[in-house]
Amino acid sequence: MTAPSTPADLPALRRKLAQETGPRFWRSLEELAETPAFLELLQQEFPPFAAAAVQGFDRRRFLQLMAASMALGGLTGCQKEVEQRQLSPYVEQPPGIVPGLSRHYATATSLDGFGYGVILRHEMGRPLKVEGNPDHPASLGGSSAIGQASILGLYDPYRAQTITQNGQLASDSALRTMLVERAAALGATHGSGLRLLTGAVTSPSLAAQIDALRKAYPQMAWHQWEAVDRDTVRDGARLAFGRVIDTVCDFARADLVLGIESDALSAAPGHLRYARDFAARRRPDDAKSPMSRLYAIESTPTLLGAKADHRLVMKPGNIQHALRLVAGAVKAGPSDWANIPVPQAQELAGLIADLQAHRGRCLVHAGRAQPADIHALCHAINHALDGFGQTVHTIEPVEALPTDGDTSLAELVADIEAGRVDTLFILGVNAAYTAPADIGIAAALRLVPHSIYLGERADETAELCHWHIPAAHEYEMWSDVRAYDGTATIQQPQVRPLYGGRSAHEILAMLLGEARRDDRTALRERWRHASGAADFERFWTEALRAGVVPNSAAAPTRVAPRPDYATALPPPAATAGLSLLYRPDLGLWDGRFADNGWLQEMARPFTRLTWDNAAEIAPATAERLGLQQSDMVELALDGKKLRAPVWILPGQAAECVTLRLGYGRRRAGPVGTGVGVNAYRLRSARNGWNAPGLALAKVSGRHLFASEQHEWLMHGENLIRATTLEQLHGKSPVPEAGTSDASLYPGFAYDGIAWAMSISLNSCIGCQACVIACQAENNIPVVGKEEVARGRIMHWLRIDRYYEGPLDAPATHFQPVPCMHCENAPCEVVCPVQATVHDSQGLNVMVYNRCVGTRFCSNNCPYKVRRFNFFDYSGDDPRPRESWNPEVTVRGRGVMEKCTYCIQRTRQAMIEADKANRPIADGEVLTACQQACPTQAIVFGNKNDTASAVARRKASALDYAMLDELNTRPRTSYETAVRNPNPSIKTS
Amino acid sequence: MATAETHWREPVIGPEQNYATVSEHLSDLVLVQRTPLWWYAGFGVSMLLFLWLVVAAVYLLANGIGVWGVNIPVAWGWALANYVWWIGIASGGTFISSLFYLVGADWRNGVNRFAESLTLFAAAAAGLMPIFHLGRQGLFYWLFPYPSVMGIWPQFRSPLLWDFFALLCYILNSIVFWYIGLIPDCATLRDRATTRRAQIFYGLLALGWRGSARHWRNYKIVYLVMAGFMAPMVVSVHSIVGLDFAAGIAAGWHSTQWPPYFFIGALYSGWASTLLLMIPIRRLYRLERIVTERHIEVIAKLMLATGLMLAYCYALEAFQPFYRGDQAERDAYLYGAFGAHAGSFWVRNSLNIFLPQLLWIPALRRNRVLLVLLSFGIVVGMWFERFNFVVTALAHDYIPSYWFTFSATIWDEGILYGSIGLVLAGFFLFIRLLPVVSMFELREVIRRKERA
Amino acid sequence: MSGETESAYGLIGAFADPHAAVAMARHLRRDGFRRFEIYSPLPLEETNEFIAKEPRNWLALIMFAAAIGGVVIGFVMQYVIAVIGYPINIGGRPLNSWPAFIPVAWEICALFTVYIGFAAFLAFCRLPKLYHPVFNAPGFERASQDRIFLCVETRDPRFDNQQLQSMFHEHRAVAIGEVPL
Amino acid sequence: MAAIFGPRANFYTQIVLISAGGVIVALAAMILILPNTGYATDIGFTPPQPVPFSHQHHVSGLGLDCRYCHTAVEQSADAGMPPTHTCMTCHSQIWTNAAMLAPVRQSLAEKQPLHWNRVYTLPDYVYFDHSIHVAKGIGCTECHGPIGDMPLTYKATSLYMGWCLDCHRNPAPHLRPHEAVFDPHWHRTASTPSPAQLMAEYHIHPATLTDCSVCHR
Repeated sequence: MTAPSTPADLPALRRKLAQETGPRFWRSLEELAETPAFLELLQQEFPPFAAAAVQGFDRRRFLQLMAASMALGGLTGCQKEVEQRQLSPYVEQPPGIVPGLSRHYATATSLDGFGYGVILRHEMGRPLKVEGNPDHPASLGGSSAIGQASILGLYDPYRAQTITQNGQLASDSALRTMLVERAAALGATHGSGLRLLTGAVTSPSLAAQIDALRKAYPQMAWHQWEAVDRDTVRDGARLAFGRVIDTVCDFARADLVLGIESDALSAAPGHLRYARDFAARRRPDDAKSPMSRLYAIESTPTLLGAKADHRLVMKPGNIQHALRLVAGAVKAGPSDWANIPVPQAQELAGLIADLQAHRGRCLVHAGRAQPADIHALCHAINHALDGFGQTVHTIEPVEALPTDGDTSLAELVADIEAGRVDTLFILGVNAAYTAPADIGIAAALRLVPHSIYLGERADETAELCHWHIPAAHEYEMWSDVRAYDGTATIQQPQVRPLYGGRSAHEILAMLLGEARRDDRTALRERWRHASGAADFERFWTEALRAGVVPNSAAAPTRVAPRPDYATALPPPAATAGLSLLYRPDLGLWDGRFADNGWLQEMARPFTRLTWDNAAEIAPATAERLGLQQSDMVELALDGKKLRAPVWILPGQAAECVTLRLGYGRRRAGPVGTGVGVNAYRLRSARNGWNAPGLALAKVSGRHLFASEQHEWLMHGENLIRATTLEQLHGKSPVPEAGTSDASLYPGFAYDGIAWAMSISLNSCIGCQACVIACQAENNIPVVGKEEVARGRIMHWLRIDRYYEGPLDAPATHFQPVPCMHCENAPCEVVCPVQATVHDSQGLNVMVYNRCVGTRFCSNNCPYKVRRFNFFDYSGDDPRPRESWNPEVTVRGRGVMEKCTYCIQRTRQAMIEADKANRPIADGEVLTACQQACPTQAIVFGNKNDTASAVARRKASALDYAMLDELNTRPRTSYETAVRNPNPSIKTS
Repeated sequence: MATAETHWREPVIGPEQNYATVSEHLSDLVLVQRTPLWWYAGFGVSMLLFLWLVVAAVYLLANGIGVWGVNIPVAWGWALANYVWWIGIASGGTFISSLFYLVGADWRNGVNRFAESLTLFAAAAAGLMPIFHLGRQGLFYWLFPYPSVMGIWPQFRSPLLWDFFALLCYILNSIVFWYIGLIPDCATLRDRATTRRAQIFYGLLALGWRGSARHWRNYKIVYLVMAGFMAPMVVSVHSIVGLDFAAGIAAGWHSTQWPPYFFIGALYSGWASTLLLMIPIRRLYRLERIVTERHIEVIAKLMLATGLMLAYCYALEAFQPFYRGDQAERDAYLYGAFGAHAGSFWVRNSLNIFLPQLLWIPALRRNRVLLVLLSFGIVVGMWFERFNFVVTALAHDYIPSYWFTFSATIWDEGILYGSIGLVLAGFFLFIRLLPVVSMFELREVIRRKERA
Repeated sequence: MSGETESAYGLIGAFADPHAAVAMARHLRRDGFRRFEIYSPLPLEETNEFIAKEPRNWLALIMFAAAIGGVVIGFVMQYVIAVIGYPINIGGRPLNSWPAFIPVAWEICALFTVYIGFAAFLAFCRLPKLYHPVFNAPGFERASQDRIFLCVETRDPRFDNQQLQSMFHEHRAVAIGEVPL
Repeated sequence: MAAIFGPRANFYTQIVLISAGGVIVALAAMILILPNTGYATDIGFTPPQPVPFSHQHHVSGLGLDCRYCHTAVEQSADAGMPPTHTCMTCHSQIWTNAAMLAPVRQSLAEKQPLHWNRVYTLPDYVYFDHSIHVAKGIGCTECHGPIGDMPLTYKATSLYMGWCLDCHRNPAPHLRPHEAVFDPHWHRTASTPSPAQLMAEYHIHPATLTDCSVCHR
């Protein structure tokens, strides 16, 4: 192969890249790498993108587009730069493109293999915003924080941009040559030395390609590894049914839900759909669907647990006992289970009675972090209570290769150590970082003669592989993916690979000798075959447009638990001593998103921490060990040690330490490297989720956390109003603080449109999707840990978290707080320059360029929703300029900003309606937060239109305004939180 | 030793003093005396401090106010505390010279020049703070109602705008009020000057003042009316500063008591800072026979009285939240007293209320060292009052999830200490170039004494 | 200096005691002198009676007018800006929030009063006027220190050097001299 | 003693006082006048262009409609600049060898866009929408001046916020019937509906047009 004659020093190049920003980079790159290989590489990498970038138009957009790639460089599009005075029209205008009008394209985004449909908004050919696909069963329009942030991942300038061989720049042709050579060599041995390591795969086309590969190389082996895997779920199914089965829950039909540390609202495949259905059953004033009741049994708080009417906090071992008790009581297991001694028997008795009372209408769901026997028990209980076919549906596994990741990876390592592996292809799995320490993949990788890594970034694995090929982002390639219920979506590229990434399909194709193969054609061929549609063109365009392949959902299968499953169950874990719980992070997942500033700076729902993970321990345990918030401790687990800061977490089970995965990256990129502590260093394949026998010792030093919220308790009742269904139904009235609109002043009349928002505290699950959606829509900069710690986070929308009741098992309340748009806005009165004023729709508008930065408005805002640019945050934000939303002003240093009710959207809608001389329809305008919300907690519209959803919400008796005694008359109001506890359970 | 009464009878000017002696003594300090070493020392130190201000300001303007400790919710920090503090110190002088002129108190003439000059420089320092604290300092002129091509204007409901006008007018008026008092004395200096440079310098300042009967008559009228306007103006200026907070709805700010509260505090720091500077200068310039025990006595008593008024304000401040029964307000007050910033709360109480009670005892009241120390304590204590007031209400507002604290950076400090340098430097220049006591007013005092 | 009275501005005498100077001034006026002036290092209430011209409260009146003008201008400015110039809904407050306009109106009032008053004062005193013949008078520098001077101008029809000299003497003038032009 | 200042000093004092007053007046005048001078408003600013395109020739001369080139003006915030292809629809037939048009041919040949210098620039915090203005009967020439008679395009209006407000406060006099919006030489005639009628027809409510949020987001 053609190794560069005088290779450029890539690490040095990366170091520069880490420091330099757009304009400077190009030059330094030249200086750095004047090598023939590099120049050849330029030829191949950049012209297509360069062309794409130049075909821009319009002042603001063109400006940002010009700055697009570091390759083009030279200009930066920040509003404060010198005025761009050029107009560059197309040479030939692409059909359908109207300058200045946005377009929408459907595709899907996936996590651990499972996808959900999304629609991307494009401005001048650039995808800028991700929205859930209303037509997709796994989304129904909702999206997750990670999904919302995926757009930033697409533009991340720190993604790998060059093929490297042994850390040195290599050219495309060099890569092809290598692949051809490997193919030939492997072909000779029927691929005996060939190994393929992927993550969970649901993509039919990728699976097909791998099958083809196995046919071509019969001796090869395919290994799979996901750090946050579903092994326990599959094992649970094996225990219960004797084979792997996927279950699909139907929360909409569940009157009673029991969550065993369930991730149904946060991480399980289909969690968006589950959240939507769940919330639909938690509307106290919805006559059609009575409010469901929710029990949760868990060791560490989950989003589902936070909504529970009864939340039982137990150690993992006790959970196993408790569930056996329940199973025994409902005839889902040996009857002798029914008298297992467990704590909180009184609540459990109530639960059991309730379960039996709701036969056929109850649902038990366990999170992936629960051991296999729990899952088996859940199946048994659901079956025993006639849940199957009602609230639970069983389908054939959606994954192409439902295999156990730990064993699979262990086999691979064994093969490598035995020298049986000659060529290893790693497709997008950062195994060197995420694999359990005791498997020792890192050491093994060095032994592989030929290792090729396809990854988005130059990460820990890339470092250990001979070849690193930049992977294309999901939005840059043709592919397909299946959802939790098997529904398939054809993923269409939203933009040409910005940094010359390759798709897995492409690599495999090369390996199969289909050189210069075109992913699109291949995909079409596959689907032409699979769909068997008479009119394929129609099928194809329709599938692409809708973002869903019609009736591709998996058919339900009829299965029943084996009668003797109980005997096969492993014994419950010991309940004595400290145990360490590993859990995926809501933002970083298994660490793959560590370089995503939005997700790093997203306040976690319970800890409200940003830029950190911590050893989360219960208050009781903290007292026992004499630990304070942010003390440093040393966690010791079978010989391995790790230092971590302490975070005291109410609602955490005593003697349990929760550590979130995904932090402490060594090579995540400038944003994520070195943030938090690396839980994988302790994790072992044996105890992937719950590790008993933890030793914890206080060590010297304290840690600086950057938490967005510093006070836990709610002082006074007027922030969050809560009641119970009983009280609501007449038995005792809703707590109602009387307010009078008496005023000396004549009020202003808002007789046209009066925008208003209503947020349901019953529906909000604290998933943070709205926060990230707002950040994406409104060009909100990332400020970094230090600034967050100094109280300068910029989020326009935050989700406050309050605790109520006992410290060890408190009730949790989530309250999204955007700008209240008060009609008597206190902020406006104190602004000396009319920078914040009212408009005729009653919006409290902020005119950035008029602001001189007195900050009196923020002082005078009782809700503290205003944010200030203490520094030039947006100027310092590393994201490329062309990824800003051109419809929203990018704020400079020294100006105040805040939630605008997405005024760019309302204004655009008003212009369109005005052009047609028609009124705006209800639901025509969705704010970014509303659109993202998986549970439809946020409703926005014209409150003067009595038929509108928001007007109806505000008419409800449950509607209240925060701090209404201040007579600010907020346009944003809340729906009182209503819980539905079991009357027979006396909560202490 | 003398009792309070005998002290009260102490003359406001030594019996042996006459027109000639006061003219000579006071003008020779400026014209004849060689610049003393302590002056160089004092001026040098002040300039160093001032340099610190320059550095801090440049750094601030270059990097934005993020260099300070301010945050959300505590968006106002030291800059605003400094501002309120300086404007408070600035109100003492004008108040002495205007109000006590109206009531015809003779002792006033010994100290008013002095106090007024302090007022001037303090007001200048105060004026800097609101500009520094803006997010976009360069655009402060948008607060001024000028016809812009944007067709948009200032917003006159904002207390900040009231403040902007109050401060601007106050500084402008104080300058005139101070200068008009200087004219006849400049004439004296002009006529006593021995060097040509001095003659021209003071000659220009004197505007050709001849002391003719017409001059004097117009002078008396205009000065009287000005005094009549300056007195209420001082009150209004600091009341408006109080309104900055009272008009806000932050828990702990939203109360009608702040205007008087702030004004009383202002006078308090005004008296204290006057004494603080007057006692040493009096000693160094040998002014014992002109600025007599009587003056010090009177101001000390004023200080005591004002201190008691302030104590009442503090009591009210503690009483009202509980009387009104608004939880957020209660929390805010308790937080101020026992929360993260409680230190400043107790410092202010001890320095402003507890310690000054020593002044009840005549002997201590007359101990000048102690007096200087107490005054210094009060000046410091007032700063802590302002700081505590500005920060705690913000740090502990209505929304618990947004309770936070404030921690200052060296750049906050630079601005504060630097501004002190600015004021002192100006003050040293004043005592070197102009008569520290109004000569012609002393002559009036002497004449009144003779007639009596 | 010469006894050439035509080349002189007037005859001036210095007094140690204000009463003496005033007594002489009264004497002069009895004798029908008009053009004489008293210079003193401090205001002397008695001397006001020798200033016949403009009613003494004009200056005060002007300042009062300035005060009224200040209030009116101050308020009207705010009203025009808030109600007519660019009416904007600010926090639901009425456009004409007159109570909020009072402070600024008052400050502007004070500003006008003081500055217009100062200007008027200078005008009435004919200041600034760096040069005046009387500055040429011998020893006049003490007029700003400890002596009261009385100067009779030669332009006065009844001016008579000898007679005035004697008059000064009888009123115990400590020094007498001519003021050269 | 000898006076410190001679008689001339008074004369100089007068001069100083008078000139000081003059300076103050001059400054005040400057604040009022300077921003409205051509220097500040850039009215008449005619940047050089790669091709000396003449609206006069194409619009008044040949009678092309504005929308022939600015295709997006009725749908989008941007009026739309014609792609090179649009120029070549005609210029592949006529003036095929004109040196003046070389850059256009080159652009098409090399697939590189023409880079026009902008004449009208709005700051990034101002959001102007062409489509709503033309939909509501605001003619091109209201802002772009006698564009139809410009041999070279120059800036015809100041684009000051105050200037925008003048029309947003009282749009009536600037309205025209739909069909006249793109007519560069339109003027009221007896048959034109009255401004009041047009206001009603277009449903324009000036009260809401001065909201800050109309232009600033």
